[in-house]
Order: sequence, then C-alpha cells, then structure tokens
Amino acid sequence: GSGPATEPAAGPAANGPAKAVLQTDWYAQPEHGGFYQALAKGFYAEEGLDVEIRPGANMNAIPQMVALGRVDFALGAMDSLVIQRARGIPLVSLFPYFQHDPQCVLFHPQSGIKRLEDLDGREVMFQPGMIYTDFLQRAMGLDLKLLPMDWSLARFTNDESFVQQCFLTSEPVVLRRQGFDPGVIPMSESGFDPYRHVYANDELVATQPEMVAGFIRASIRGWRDFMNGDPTPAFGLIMQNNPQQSVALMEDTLAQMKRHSLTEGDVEAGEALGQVNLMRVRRLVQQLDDIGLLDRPVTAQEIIALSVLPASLVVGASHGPG
Amino acid sequence: MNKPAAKSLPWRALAWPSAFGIAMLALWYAAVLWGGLPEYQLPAPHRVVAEGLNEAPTLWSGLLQTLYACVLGFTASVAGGLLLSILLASSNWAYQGIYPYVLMLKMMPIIVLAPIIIIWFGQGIASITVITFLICFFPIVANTTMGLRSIDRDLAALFQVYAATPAQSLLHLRIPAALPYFFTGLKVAAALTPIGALYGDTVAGMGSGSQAGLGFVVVIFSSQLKVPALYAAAFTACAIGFLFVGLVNLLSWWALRRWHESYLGEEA
Amino acid sequence: MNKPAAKSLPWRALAWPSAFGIAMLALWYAAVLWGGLPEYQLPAPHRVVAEGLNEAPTLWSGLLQTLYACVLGFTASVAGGLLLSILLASSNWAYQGIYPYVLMLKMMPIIVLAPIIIIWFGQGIASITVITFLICFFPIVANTTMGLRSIDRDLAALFQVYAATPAQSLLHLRIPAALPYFFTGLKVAAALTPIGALYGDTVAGMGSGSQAGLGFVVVIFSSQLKVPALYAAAFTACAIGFLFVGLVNLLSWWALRRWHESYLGEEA
Amino acid sequence: MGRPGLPERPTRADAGASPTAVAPLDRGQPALIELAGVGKTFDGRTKVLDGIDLALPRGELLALIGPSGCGKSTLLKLIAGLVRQSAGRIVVGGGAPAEAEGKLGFVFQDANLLPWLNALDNVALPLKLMGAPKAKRRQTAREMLDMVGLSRVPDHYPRELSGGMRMRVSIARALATGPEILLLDEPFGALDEMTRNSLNEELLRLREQQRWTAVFVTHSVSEAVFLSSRIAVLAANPGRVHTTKRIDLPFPRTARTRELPDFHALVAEVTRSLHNVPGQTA
Amino acid sequence: MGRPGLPERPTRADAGASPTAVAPLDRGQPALIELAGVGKTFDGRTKVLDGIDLALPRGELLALIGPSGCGKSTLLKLIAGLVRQSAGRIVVGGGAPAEAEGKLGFVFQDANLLPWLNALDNVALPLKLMGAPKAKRRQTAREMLDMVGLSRVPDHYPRELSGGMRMRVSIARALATGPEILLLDEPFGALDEMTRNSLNEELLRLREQQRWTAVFVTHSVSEAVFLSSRIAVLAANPGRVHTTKRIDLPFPRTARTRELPDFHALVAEVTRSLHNVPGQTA
Ligand SMILES: Nc1ncnc2c1ncn2[C@@H]1O[C@H](COP(=O)(O)OP(=O)(O)OP(=O)(O)O)[C@@H](O)[C@H]1O
Ligand SMILES: Nc1ncnc2c1ncn2[C@@H]1O[C@H](COP(=O)(O)OP(=O)(O)OP(=O)(O)O)[C@@H](O)[C@H]1O
Ligand SMILES: [Mg+2]
Ligand SMILES: [Mg+2]
Repeated sequence: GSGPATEPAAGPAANGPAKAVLQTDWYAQPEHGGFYQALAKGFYAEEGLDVEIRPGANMNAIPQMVALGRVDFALGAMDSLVIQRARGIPLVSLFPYFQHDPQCVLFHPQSGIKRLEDLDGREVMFQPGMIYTDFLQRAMGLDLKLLPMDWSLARFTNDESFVQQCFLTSEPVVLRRQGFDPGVIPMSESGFDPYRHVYANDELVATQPEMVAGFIRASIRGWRDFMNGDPTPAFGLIMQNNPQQSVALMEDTLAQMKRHSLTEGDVEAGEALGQVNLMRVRRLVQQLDDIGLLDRPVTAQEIIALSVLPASLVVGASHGPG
Repeated sequence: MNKPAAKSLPWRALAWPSAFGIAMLALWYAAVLWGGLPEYQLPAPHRVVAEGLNEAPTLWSGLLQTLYACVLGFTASVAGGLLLSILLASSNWAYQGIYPYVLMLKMMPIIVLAPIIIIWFGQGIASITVITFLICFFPIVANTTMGLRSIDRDLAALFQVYAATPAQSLLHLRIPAALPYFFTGLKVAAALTPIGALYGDTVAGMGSGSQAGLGFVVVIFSSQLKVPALYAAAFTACAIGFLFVGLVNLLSWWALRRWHESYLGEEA
Repeated sequence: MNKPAAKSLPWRALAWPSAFGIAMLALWYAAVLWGGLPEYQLPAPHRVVAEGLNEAPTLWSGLLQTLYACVLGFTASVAGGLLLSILLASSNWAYQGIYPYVLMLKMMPIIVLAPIIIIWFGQGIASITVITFLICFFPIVANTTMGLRSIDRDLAALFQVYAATPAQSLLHLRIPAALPYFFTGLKVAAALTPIGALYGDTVAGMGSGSQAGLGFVVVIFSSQLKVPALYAAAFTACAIGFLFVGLVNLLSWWALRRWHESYLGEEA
Repeated sequence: MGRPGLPERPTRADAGASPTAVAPLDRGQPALIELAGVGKTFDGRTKVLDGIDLALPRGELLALIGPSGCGKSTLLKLIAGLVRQSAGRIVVGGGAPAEAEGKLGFVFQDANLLPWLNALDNVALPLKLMGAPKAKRRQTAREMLDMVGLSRVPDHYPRELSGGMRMRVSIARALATGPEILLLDEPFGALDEMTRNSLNEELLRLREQQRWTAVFVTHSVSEAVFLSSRIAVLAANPGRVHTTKRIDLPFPRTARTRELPDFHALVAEVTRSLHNVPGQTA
Repeated sequence: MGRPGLPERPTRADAGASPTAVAPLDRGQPALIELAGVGKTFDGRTKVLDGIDLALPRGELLALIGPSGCGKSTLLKLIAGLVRQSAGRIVVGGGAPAEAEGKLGFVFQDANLLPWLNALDNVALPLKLMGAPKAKRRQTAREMLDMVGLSRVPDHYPRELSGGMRMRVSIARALATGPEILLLDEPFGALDEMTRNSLNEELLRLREQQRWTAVFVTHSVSEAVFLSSRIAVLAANPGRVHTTKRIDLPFPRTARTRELPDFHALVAEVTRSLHNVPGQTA
C-alpha cells in the first residue's frame, strides 16, 4: 500500500472504494432489481465497492469481456458457463440470483400445448444457441423446427399457433396488458434446470477474493431487500436507466417474480436465495456431457467459486471444501 | 427532358415528393381501415404520430444519441473511405493486393467482429462509431475507387505532359473527375448511416438513460409490442438518414452543378 | 500507370493478393503468438482451419442454404434495382416523387420490417430473400440511376436527332453508358449479399437441420463461444461474397474491356 | 468511287429521276426549312443569335460561314430541334423542328461516336433506330464506311481511330439513313485536303441519289463555294446573317469545277465579304 | 496585338536577345528532338508508323502534313512520351521523352479541357502545376486568353464555349507556360480563316519571345509553309516520312509573307508532293 500509514491497508477503503462493473444481460428491468436495490441503498458502498451496473443487449460479447477483465461481473445462465469452462475459458460462477431459469415457452392456449413434449414437430422461435434447445432435441428427442428469436412479439400476436421462447416475467406481462392470455411453461420442467447466476473470471476471484465476497454479500442483501422490502429505490434507478419501464409494469413483473419464487426457489425443498446445490450442478454437467456439448469433463469445484461463496450457501458437497 | 432544372436548388421539387407522400398516406389508411390488421400489426398513421409525441422525450434523447453516433460514423466513413480509395487507386499492386481484404472486412458479419470491437473500443460510442464505419465505408470506397480509375485518357495525358506530380494529378484531375462517383457512394453511405448506428447501438451501445440511442428504443418498443411507438422510432431514424442524404445532395449539387451532366439542363 | 493490363483477364493478378494474404497470415500468427490473446479472442489460423474441418458438415449445409438465399436475394436485387433505376431515371416526377420513398424503405431498420415481411412471406427462404433484397438493392439503384442520368449531352442529342424512342434510348444509349456505374453498384451489392443473407437468416430463417443457413450457424457458434469455428463460418460467408464479387468483376470486364477507361491500358 | 447500292431515301418515290433535274433550285416551292427572326440567348445573359431570317427550299445546299463562336453550331442545333430558340419562329418540313427528327442526318462538330460500338456499328446505329433489318444495316454501313475510305477498319473502336477517321465515321453515319435534311457541322475540318476534296465530290455524287436539303458549316470558303447552292456569311456578337450569296455554278460539280474561273471569282468574292464581317473575335 | 508581359520561358536567360537572331536555324547544333528508325504498332496488329527518322535542332518549326490516319498524332504523342515506340530510338532534350515532360506544351487534337474549370482556370492549370504564384497565374492566363481573342469569356465553362473557342483555350493553355518544346495537333483546324491567320501571326510573334522548338500538325499547306522552317510530308499505311522540305522564307514572317511569290511557289510545291503521297485513304 502506498497510502498514508494512518490506516491499516487491509480494507479496500485504503484507496477509496474499489471500482467494479456489473454487466447485465438486457436493458434495465426488475429482473435485475436486487442489484439496483443494493446500489440504490448503498449496500455495495458499505462493502467498499463502487459498482457500476451496465445494461446492454449484446449477449454474445459478454463472456469474452468478463474473461478478459473488461467487466468484473456479469449475469447469465450456468449452463453456458459450464460449456465455456469446458472450452478452457476461465469463468467461474459466483452465486445464483435465480434458483431456476425463468426461460419459458410461450404459446396460445388454443394451440393445445400442455407439456413440453407437445412441442414435438412444431415450429418454435428460440434464441439460437440456447442450450435448452439442444436438451429438448437430444435428451428428450423432440423434433423442433427452430426459428431464430427476433425479440419481438409481433408474430406471436399474429399467429395462434405460434410458439416462442419468453422470459417468465417479461413477455407474458406485456401480452396480458394487451389483452392476451398466453400459456407459459418453464423450460426447467424438462428436467434441465440451470441456475441463473452472477459470474466472474478466475483471476478476479483469485486476486481480489475480498472484493468479490463483498460483492456477493451486498448483492444477496440487495435481492433480499428488493423481494421482501420496499422495491422503490431499485425501481427509481431502473426507470432512470430505462425510461421504458413504468412503476406499474415493474410491479407486475415483480409480482410474477414473487409468484414463481424466482430468487428463493422451492423453499420447502430446501432451496434459498443465493444457494448453490452442488448436486444440481453435477447433474447439470452430466446432462450437458450426455448431449455432447462439453469439450472435456468439468467438476463442480471448477465451476463454482467456492473460495468466496459463504459456506452457508453451498449444499450438496459430497467431497471437497464445504 | 428528364433532367432537373439546372443551376437552381430545386425547392419546387418538394411538390412531387409531397404528392406521393399523400398518396402513400392514403394507401396506408386504406390498409388500416380495410386490411383488418390490429394496431400491433399495422398502426394507423395518426396513432404513430400520437405515440411518437407520447414518447417524445425518449425518442428525442435517442435521436440525439444516435445522431451523434451517425455524425461520428459518417465522418469516419467518409474520411476513411476516401483515404482508402486513394490508396487503392494509387497503384496496381495496392488495388490488387488490398482490395480483396477490404472486401473481406466488409463481408465479415458484424456479429463476429463485435466482440473484438467491444474489447478494443469499449462499450459505447466508440464501438458504435466503428460499427457504423464498417457498415458505411464500403460504398464510398467502391465508388470512389471506380471514379479515380476511370480518368479520361486524354486528360491524364495532359497532366503527364505537364509533369504533374501524383499529388497534383490526384488533387486537380482524379478527385474532381471522380466526384460524381464519390457523391453516389456518399449517398449510399448516408442512407446506411442510421441503420449502422442503430445496429451498433444494439450491439455495442449502453442501454441506459441518456446514453441509449434509437437502437435501444427500437429494441425495447419491439419487445414490448409498442408498435405505433416502434414505427415512430423508425421514422425518427429515417429522419436522420434524410438529413444526411440531404446534406450529400446539397454538397453534390454545389460541386457538380456547373459541369456535370446529371445537373445540366438539356440545352447548351 | 495504374491500370490493369487491358483486354486479358488478369489471372496474373492473383500474385498480389496472394502476397498480401501471406503477409496478413504472418501478421495474424504474430498477433496470436505475441499478442497474448486467448483463443476465444483471437484463434490461430490453423485452429480456424481445424475447427472449420471439424464442423465441415454444418458449415457445408449452412453454405448451401445461404448460397441459395444469396443467389435469390442477389438476383432479386439486380432485377428489382435495375427496374427501379429505370423507373427513377425515366422522368423527373418519378425521380423526385419516388426516390425519397425508396430511400425510406432502405433506411427502415429491418427489425421493424421483419415482422411484416415474415407475416407476408412466411418464415424461410422467401423472407430471407426479401431481407437480402432490402439490404442489397439500394447501391444498385443509387449507382444505376446516377449512371442513367449522366448521359453525355451530345450523345443524347444524337439519339434525339434520330427520333429514338425512349425504349431505344434506354437500350442503346443510357444502359450502355450507365454500365460503369451499374457495375460499381453491383459490386457493392455483391459484397453486401452474404451479410444480407446471414442477417435474413437470423431474422427469418429456419434453424433446424438442413434448413439452417450460415447466419444460424454463426449465431450458435458465437453464443457458444466456439470462436475458431465462428471464424471458419465467417470465412465461409466471405467465400460466397467473393464468388459474387468475382462474378460481377468478370461480367464487368467482359462488358467494359473494349471501351471503358477503367479497363484500358495507358496507350492509345 | 461511285458505288452501287447506296441507300436511297425510303420516303421519296421519285428517287429514280434524272440526277440533273435536282440541280436547278425549286425557287417557287415553299421553303422546307424556314427561320424567321430567330434569336437565341443562353442563360438569359449571352445573346448568341439575333434576328436570323433564312428560308431553304427543298434541295438547297446552304453553307454557313463565319467567325469562330458566332453561332453556327447553335443555328444547326436550332434547326434540328436540339436547342429551343429564345425568339422567332422555326419551321422544318411544315412543322416544328422536333417533328422533323428522324428525317435528319446530323454530323456534329465533334465526331460524337458511341465509345462502346465499333466503327461499323456506329454507322449502323441510326439504321437500327429506324428498324432496318440486320443484314441491310450491315450492308449499308459497310458501303458508307467504304465511301469515306474506312473499309479497312470496321471493327475499330472510336478510341482506336484517328481524329479524322472518327469524323469520317460520323459522316458515314449521317448519310447512312438517306436523310431528307442533312445538317453538317464542319464535317471535313479535320481532314487533309485530298481526303477532303474527294469526300466533297463523293457527297455531291451521293446527293444526286439521295436529294437531301443540307445546311453545312465550314471554315473553308472554297469548300463552301464548291458544295453549296447558297452561302450565308454570319457576323458575330450577336450572330446574324451578314450577307448571303447564291452560288450558281452548274450541277453536277466535279473536281473540274474547281478549275473554273467562276469558281475562283466566287471564292474571292466570298472571302472579301468575310473580311468585312464585323465581330471577328481574334 | 503584340501585348506586353507575355510569359517568357523561365529556363532561358537570353530571352531578351533580338528577335531576328532566332530566325536562322542553328544547324550545327545537336538536335533537340531526334527520332531514329521509330516505329509504332498497336496491339501487335496495326503497324501505324515505320522507320521514322527526324532530327530537330533547337528552334526548328517542323510541320507535319499527311493523309488522315497516317500517324501524325501518334508521332506527336511519341515525342511527348505519351505513347511508347515499338521500334527505334527517341531522344528529346538529350534524354528519353518522358524526361522532357514539364518543358512541353501540347495542344491535343481535341481541345481536352477540364470540364470542371472555366476557361481562365483551364489556361492557368499548367502554371498551377508548375507552382506559379496565384496572381502571376491569373495574369498570364488572362493575357493568353486575350491573345487568342477570348478575353470576354474567362468564366465560361468548356460546355459553354463553341468548338473553335475551346481549341483556342487549349492553345492559350499550351503557350501559357512558355514551353521549350511545343507540340500542336491541328491547333487551328476548327477556326475560320481570319481567326486562323491572325493566330498564326500571333504565334510567330510569340515565338520571338519564347523561342520554342515546335512540331505541329496541320492539314493546311499554306499554314504549314507560313509557320514552319521545315515541312515533313508523311505517307500512310504505315506512316513514314515521304519527303521533307525546308522552308527558307525569312523570319519574322507577317501577313505580308503570304503575298510573296516564294510563298506561293512553296505552297504549290508542297501540295504537289502531297498529291504524290501513297496511302491516301479516301
Ligand atoms: N489504340 C489503337 N489501336 C489500334 N489502332 C490505333 C490506335 N490508336 C491509333 N490507331 C491507328 O493509328 C493510325 C494513326 O492514328 P493517328 O491518330 O496518329 O492519325 P493522324 O495522322 O493523326 O490522323 P488524323 O489526321 O485523322 O488525325 C490510325 O490508322 C488509327 O486507326
Ligand atoms: N450553354 C451556353 N452558355 C453560354 N454560352 C453558350 C452556351 N453554348 C454556346 N454558347 C455561346 O454561344 C456562342 C456560339 O456558339 P457556337 O458553338 O454556336 O459557335 P460556332 O459558330 O459554332 O463557333 P465555332 O466555329 O467555334 O464552332 C459562343 O460564343 C458560345 O460561347
Ligand atoms: Mg461550332
Ligand atoms: Mg490526328
């Protein structure tokens, strides 16, 4: 430390708050609420962090930006990270902020779809490269005629047989406001059930474990506060970043998030906010390996940043550090 | 018989576009009224206007941001395109050796280049400018190069007789002679500019607050099925394009009106 | 001094591109070796080749699919662009009245038009063709229109003296005279074609099995961070572009070699 | 050099009449080309022609002669309907100049060839525009090229021809259709004296078959006297008719005509009046 | 019309010497322009020039005369280094033709003006290329335009000029730099006789100040005799020197020269030798 010796150089406060960038996976929306809440209420600052939340629609460059340290943290689905890890890209999962991926199938009730198996032989508009697609096709043997996702609802509203991917909390809300009553089935019902998580690169975890741990603590605190407390501070920041959000819309979304218990998962089954179950992770790895998406086998220990994750949040450790 | 009036800026020329515009509008209304399409499929023109006004603050800040990106991207395309053309037209080996790689750069899908661009230039205006440049520069290069290589043999001989340096030939012969081609390329580039900036915005933009351009607005409106507002945003983007094309036309008129066939009346 | 050899197809001309290609490859390797970039950022050339071979079946079927879309889209652009240019250059009112709307069509973000296109033309090759057309046709229109409007006044007078019908003037004067512009526009359109088809693929394509074009392949490789394979796919798309540009160059050489400055040697 | 099968004007039935019958000017006839008080101002600033009165009966061969820039080319273009007059009235063949298009042959001051056609195709072009069948077109074009001494270079492109050769292609093109009215803007200016004289004679020979009415510009007084039935000497700034002189040398004229004392007297007279023209620019 | 301040060739110090001192040809001097066995074949098929031997001492005024298409323009371009010979050797000013560029003035057969510059700027162009300061450029260009009788139209663009006016701009441009070597390709062909004669005289007057060595093409034998110190008559197919004729009329020559009996005798003699030239194409 080159700072004045009046303070112990241990804390990040020695050189002012540590800067950190969180790259989200879309424009600002309540699905990122916990992070905005943590920012708005100063939870990050309390951990000595100066966090910038950076929205964007550019999904494809984000893992590379994290791997190269251009941003510190990013949001994503754990299945992608497993595949990337297997490809030798040094990314690790920090903690899940959604216990189950809110990725769903959206359809009109008239289409007669009741289960994911009913998609067999149909045209579906999915984001190309979404790993669910491979699972549905290869593990479940469904015959899907894939259309690339265009991030619009125009065709859905025009065609009663149209089926597309959606985010549990987004498109259905928009559609209900337009007077539709769409059917929704979470993709995780397929049995392929990745977490939605925050990830970083190996180097950051290795060199600044304190900062990362602080970020995790503050984020989880933010999420807890956002889901159970008053979401207004986060709403304020979100609207400031994305004028297209309105309080009403955000409340609808939040209600959906609560209804589906996105952050806490199935509490009765022992799931909790921020918790990672290594059994689930192993199953996920196994499933990915079974459908041939892994270049090499990877272990749960490689994928999860156990060194910075509070032990209380890790379950299912059959061996290795707890 | 089909040349624009020589020498005077065709303000009168607004008559025909207006007439056609009214006809298109009528057609549009007819489609809305009798086509039986719901508003989220094809909104009526007045609804587009209304929603546009409704979303005016968003559109306005998006417009400013995208306009900024367009100005930077277009300027970069013009400067870069011109320099590249001069290099390409300067010698056979440059033309044969470099052109294929310029083409390759042009043909590389942006989605492939985007990660590299963002890593190098960071998320935000710099990357958007680069993407806009990549989308816009090629028409300028292709046209200007063709123009620079189509020099009248006799005029070239004249410059040779007077032992003009390559720089003099370029400045006094090749560039003036290439102007009609250059402006044609410029017009194409101008029309591509808002598209490039919008696309750049969705790929490399910061989707927050005052830094969100029209690309962001378009994506959000589209995902929220705000179709009239989406159309308003698209027309806003078109307005930028018209601004650029208009500027290019003005420049082209100013540079060519005295001598180029495309601006001369039938007489003389 | 910087004109290609007249009259003979420049097979020799492969020398310079090859030399530059080798230099670029060396540079690429240097960047990989000393730039310290990981493979997911910049894969070594041989890795691209290896992964390309590895994914050969996917690339091959994507190539065929995209090539098909390119052929359709390019043909549509050429035919549509040519017809539109002739219409635009046929009279002042058409030019002034229609050009702005052609421009507007060009400047409309595809993301806005895509839903309408898909509703009208259905998912698949028809819509991809339309999107490719929308991306490619404008350079042809802008260039050909400029060419058709830049007719030498004296030659126009000659045709007037012989009471040539508008169709005759078009066929025997305006079109031949506009060829240098037309081919320049064609070259730009050819370079845009694979981009258009790829983009159309990601917007309106079918992503399964043999119907998945390179656009789909690129998006998937990109989202899975299969970077060497991604580069291989991008180069495959470039190959289509080169095929088209090469064809255009051949055609242009054939049509212009006897008389246009850009193909004449310095003598005579 | 009188070749068989030169194209005949398709619109006239009496092409077989005795050649000499053409020579006396049909002065009683209404004028085929008539200009009355014609003026031309460019861009509202440059007054180029002013008060031009000219009447050409059918069969007339009018030579225009005058200082550089006096408006000769402009006058030809007015008659061809390529430029619209600012003042006065122009009647060609009983109607507006534009209506006479298609009956015209025009040799422009520059050769004005299509760069993408070879010599033969350039000559054949007007025949193509008139819908002549391909074989006929090629045959006529070949004969015309032959007449102007270019039978060896039918496949040369304009850029491969010398300046004089280009002008001769242009002359061949204008004559190929057997036009009713022939407008020639310094057609022989780029040619050497021998080629020029022989083409002059060829032209008059052709006239006996084709019987066009012609207006031609020349800077050579002797050429004007040799070819024309009337000479108009123009003055410049603004261009106007200074004098006209009827040339009553008998038709048919041949190389011998140039040796007549009358010929020399006329050349001298026209030269004199040319020297008196005001508005010489140099 | 002899104007003050005409541009002097900047490379010669003795420009102030008595004009008449130029007239006698410096026959002892080594040739400034020398062609030995020069041939030119286009595309390996068309033999245009063959075995041309010519040597021009400094100060020579060589007229080229010959049938259309015999290779006169090609010969000028060879001397200017614009076209490379297929056979033989060309030395200009002691080196290859290309090295002499910049000391040349060239009037092309077509006016060859830049369409985007007006008359004045077209004339000033070579001065600009030589780096003359702007004021000097404009002054010289104005004087030159004045000399060719175009002082009224400095701001006209080429398309607003008549054919003859365009040629005169081109002549003014070639003279503006006071070149060491002047190559003129039918410079006066598009001009009426009076303008032509007066420009001929102007040219000779200018030569007394600028002292260029010139090769010029003309189709007018009397112009050739009037202007030149030697005439080369070319034959065609392939182009070769048929005869050369020294013109020993005394300098300075004026309008009076045309009235000398010697003048007429020379014109008649050259015309005769021209008539004997083989390869006439028409
Ligand atoms: N690029 C070329 N290819 C083939 N032949 C050519 C080319 N350029 C010129 N020629 C031929 O060279 C010959 C001489 O041309 P050049 O222009 O020198 O003639 P010229 O003596 O100047 O004739 P003119 O008096 O008509 O101007 C002509 O027969 C012409 O056809
Ligand atoms: N577009 C124009 N604008 C202005 N002036 C013009 C235009 N076209 C021609 N002129 C002027 O008209 C005058 C006559 O031109 P024209 O070509 O008819 O002359 P000409 O008698 O044929 O001369 P030449 O013998 O040199 O060919 C010239 O002074 C020229 O400057
Ligand atoms: Mg004229
Ligand atoms: Mg010549």
